[in-house]
Amino acid sequence: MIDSLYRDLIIDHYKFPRNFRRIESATVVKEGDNPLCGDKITLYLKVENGKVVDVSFEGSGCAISQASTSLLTETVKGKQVEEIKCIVGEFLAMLTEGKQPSVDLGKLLALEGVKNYPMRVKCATLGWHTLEQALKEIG
Amino acid sequence: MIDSLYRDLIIDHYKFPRNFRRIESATVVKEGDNPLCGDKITLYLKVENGKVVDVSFEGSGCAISQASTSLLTETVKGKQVEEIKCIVGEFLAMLTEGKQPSVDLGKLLALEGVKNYPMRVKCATLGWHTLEQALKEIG
Amino acid sequence: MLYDVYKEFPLIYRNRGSLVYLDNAASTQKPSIVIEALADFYFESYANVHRGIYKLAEKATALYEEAREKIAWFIGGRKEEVVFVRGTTEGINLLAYTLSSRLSAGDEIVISVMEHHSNFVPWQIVTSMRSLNLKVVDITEEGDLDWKDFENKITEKTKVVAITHLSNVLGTLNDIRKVVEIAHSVGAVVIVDGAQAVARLKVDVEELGCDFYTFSGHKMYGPMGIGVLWGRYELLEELPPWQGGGEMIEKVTVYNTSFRKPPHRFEAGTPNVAGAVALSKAVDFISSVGIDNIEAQEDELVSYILERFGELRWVSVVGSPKVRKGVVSFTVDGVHPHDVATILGNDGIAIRAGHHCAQPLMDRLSLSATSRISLGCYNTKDEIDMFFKSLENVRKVFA
Amino acid sequence: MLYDVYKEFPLIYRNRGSLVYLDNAASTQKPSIVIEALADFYFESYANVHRGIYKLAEKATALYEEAREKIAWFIGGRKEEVVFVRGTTEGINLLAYTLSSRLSAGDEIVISVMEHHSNFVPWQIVTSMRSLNLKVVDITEEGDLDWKDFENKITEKTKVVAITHLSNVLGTLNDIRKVVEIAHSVGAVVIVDGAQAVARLKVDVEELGCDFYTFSGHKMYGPMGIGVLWGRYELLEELPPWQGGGEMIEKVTVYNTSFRKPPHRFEAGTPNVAGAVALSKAVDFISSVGIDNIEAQEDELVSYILERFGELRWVSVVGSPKVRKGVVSFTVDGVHPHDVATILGNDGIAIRAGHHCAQPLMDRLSLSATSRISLGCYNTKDEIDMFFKSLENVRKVFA
Ligand SMILES: Cc1ncc(COP(=O)(O)O)c(C=O)c1O
Ligand SMILES: Cc1ncc(COP(=O)(O)O)c(C=O)c1O
Repeated sequence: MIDSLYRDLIIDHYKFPRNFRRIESATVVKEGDNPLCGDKITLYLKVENGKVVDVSFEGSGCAISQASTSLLTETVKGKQVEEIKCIVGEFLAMLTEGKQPSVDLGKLLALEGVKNYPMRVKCATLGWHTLEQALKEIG
Repeated sequence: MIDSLYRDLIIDHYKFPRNFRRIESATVVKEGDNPLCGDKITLYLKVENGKVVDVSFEGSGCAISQASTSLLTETVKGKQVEEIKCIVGEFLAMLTEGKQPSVDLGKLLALEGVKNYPMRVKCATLGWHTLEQALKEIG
Repeated sequence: MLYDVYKEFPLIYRNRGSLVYLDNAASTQKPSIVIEALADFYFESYANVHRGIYKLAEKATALYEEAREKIAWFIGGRKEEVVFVRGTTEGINLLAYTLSSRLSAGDEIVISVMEHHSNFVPWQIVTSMRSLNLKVVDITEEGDLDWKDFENKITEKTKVVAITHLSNVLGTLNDIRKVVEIAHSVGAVVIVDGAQAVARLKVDVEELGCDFYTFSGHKMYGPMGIGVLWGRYELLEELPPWQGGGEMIEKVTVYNTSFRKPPHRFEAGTPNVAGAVALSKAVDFISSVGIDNIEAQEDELVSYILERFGELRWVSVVGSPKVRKGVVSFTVDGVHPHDVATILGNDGIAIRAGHHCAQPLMDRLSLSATSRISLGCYNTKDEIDMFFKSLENVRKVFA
Repeated sequence: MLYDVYKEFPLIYRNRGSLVYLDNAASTQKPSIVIEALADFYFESYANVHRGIYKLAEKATALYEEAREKIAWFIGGRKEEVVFVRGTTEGINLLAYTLSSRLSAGDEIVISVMEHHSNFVPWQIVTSMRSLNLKVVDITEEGDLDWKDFENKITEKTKVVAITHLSNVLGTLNDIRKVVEIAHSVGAVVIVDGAQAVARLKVDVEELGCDFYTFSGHKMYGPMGIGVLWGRYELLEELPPWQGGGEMIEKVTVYNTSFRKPPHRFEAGTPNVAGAVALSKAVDFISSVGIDNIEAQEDELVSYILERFGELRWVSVVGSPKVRKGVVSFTVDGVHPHDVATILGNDGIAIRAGHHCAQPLMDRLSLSATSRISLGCYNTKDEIDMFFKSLENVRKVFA
């Protein structure tokens, strides 16, 4: 069962986080944290004409929070803001309400196992809630 | 069993309290109350040459507290302070520690049944604790 | 009539015939499902809540939060508006300390003379600490709130009105909607002491319109050591914390702390999870019997009690409020209430005698004490008859 | 070794093999006699206490006061010095509010950086309310109190010193007699947070010489919702009341109230009688096993744990205090403590991970979190072996 949580892909993204850097010319920079467990991230988004042309993050915390955010950056890069909003909604619904996603979440499905660990759901959603806030800011 | 508490003598002393009056020329006047249950008494003692020559009380409250104080006045009148102290000790020990009295408490034995009603012991001892305080004051 | 409810209460059932329990305003007995829920929690699911990353802790946390939800449902509030406290007393103290910290000298707090000490003393403490004015609304001769006096006492300076829903001495059911209307007209918040109401009639905080509502588990067939403070979320959010400790913080540094949102802000330290879980079973119990059925039965018994008392010239019933629920105080001519209770107690009839933690009311009524019958859902007409039979003994002893 | 004690704990016994409970610093499991005492109280003796004039109320009152006596005996205090509270957190809050009300701006409160939030946040709240100074004593690299810093921080203005007996993160046992000696030399009162100590070693308040000692029932094999504040009678007598309500008053008039003597002055409202009675059974349990035996067994297991950790290069134990009791925090290289706890939890090993309500200590240690093993009397060497076996899984997952 533990393997359904710590899939190889998660461990890989934890050890080798993708897009782990600052973007100096970011359109929006957003911080997120789970004060109760200490996970922290900073998300950088560069948006042009309604499209996320670059995205990155920095942060520290558990494998789930960091890998989830790393996967997030891979997922959203190059996508339209509207499409991203949809993915965020589907992803959060999958983890917090146990809903079957209606779009193909691809690699993100590797995080589905988190829903069986209620105390860890917040770790997996941290980056995504931060992204939600960031997208709100750019309107 | 209830008859062992409300003996005829108790009811009689409640309805017709003895020495229920003020003593204007009292040597010592002492008030006592059980704030938790509202029983109140004022004890008047007139002492001459180490002897209680007159004693009386005023007050209000339950049958036990009033009858016990009424009996008290009957008991101590005309007695030496030292002898009274001994009676007070024996009486309180009988009710609070369940001790057999080593002197003859006479009518006061009518109050022995109170010891089976722990919530009422304070009623029966109110007058006696007040007397104790009063005797301390005259030294 | 709820003839068989008593069977669900082991202590009542087993002692049937030798015990008539009529001291429900002090505390109610517990149905099996409450006692068993308590034991089961310790047997099956025990762990501390919050932040434990293992199955038992997850289970305990889920049970605790489900209990909160159940209680919110029971009183018509929202889950995040339900703060677990020890009981009514703690609920009122929490409000007295936190609300008063926002007030200025000269501001007024209005209570009524029929309040229980728990809705008197905390206000006395904080008003004297902060130079606030405590104003006490009178009652009518019948034992209802004196509305004229109430309107007079409410001014632009009134910031808090704290009133009992149901008097534990007079049985008076206060019209909370009217209280709210008057208090809100000057912008005061309304706190309702629901200790006696919540197990006797349907309580819906939205319908009442009050701002805070607090009650004790042990008076509603639940366990001791747990109670509820409900508050409107916007108001709870504005209140500072009271007790500090674990669970209520967001981030602590050596000299500074940020606090969590309600309800957690007000639940410092390890909560009484077992108590909360068992309390939610008490809610299940009440719901399964039907609070309206309980109310109807208690109403019927109250009428019967008043009728029987009416036949006895040597007994006076205290107060005759417009709406009376579940509680009847009385005095016996020439016999002190403690003696009444002792003699009844000796016959296995458990009633309460004394000031009922309402000394200001006693003073107002010029009484030092009363005897009191208070009903629970398991009481029956037979038991009332046993009470009256024993009351004759009181008479005999003091004949 | 206390081989068979685990049989008295139904939850532990039934789950043997599939659950290794090593989160005892958060809360301990309960022996049958405690759970049964709780249920029995509700089944057999239930009533509210104080002033009920019938058999059940007399019985409940007697049980409550006997529980107080038993607890006084357990810690070497006097019955009238034992105040029942919800837990350690409430005990410290009560002291923070009442003691600080007697202090003047500029007076100092001294705590240590290893305190639990419950011994941090209340002092932050009251010091900021009353312009007092909060001073925080540092620890040494090993995790002991820094005595030099302690002596420096204590001045003539120090009025209160509040220190944990046993750290819930480092396992450090503090030398309370030494704390008392230094604090008393400037006339400060000493409060000891005994939450972690009281189930792990013999506590005798007279021997310690402290002025207040507080602890939680649920961490010493007792139920939730009940705890103890012990204080020297002369000091309790001087303190004003904190919460107001029933049971703590002597006489209430509309505008004025006189209060009862301790301990009742500090017990407003209906107390958790069932909790107190069951807690006294936890004392019976501890006494029958022998607190010295529990200490010896936990000491032995701690040594074994440290030895095993010593063999693992990828694990760091947090702190190496001079005297350690029952608690070992650690970190695994490259793996976050929450991930450690999740993987162990999946194997049925219940440990805690996080800041353990000690964020200032975490900051001091430059850690955001640790994993923590904490022992109870029922833990065995086999269980420790199971823990270490599961710890290898952590390594494998993150290989
Ligand atoms: C050292 C210490 N102090 C105080 C507390 C708080 O105890 P409670 O949550 O029972 O009030 C704890 C437990 O969490 C603790 O470990
Ligand atoms: C009307 C009323 N308010 C408050 C209380 C206090 O409740 P508790 O003692 O459970 O805090 C009581 C019960 O004694 C009561 O009857």
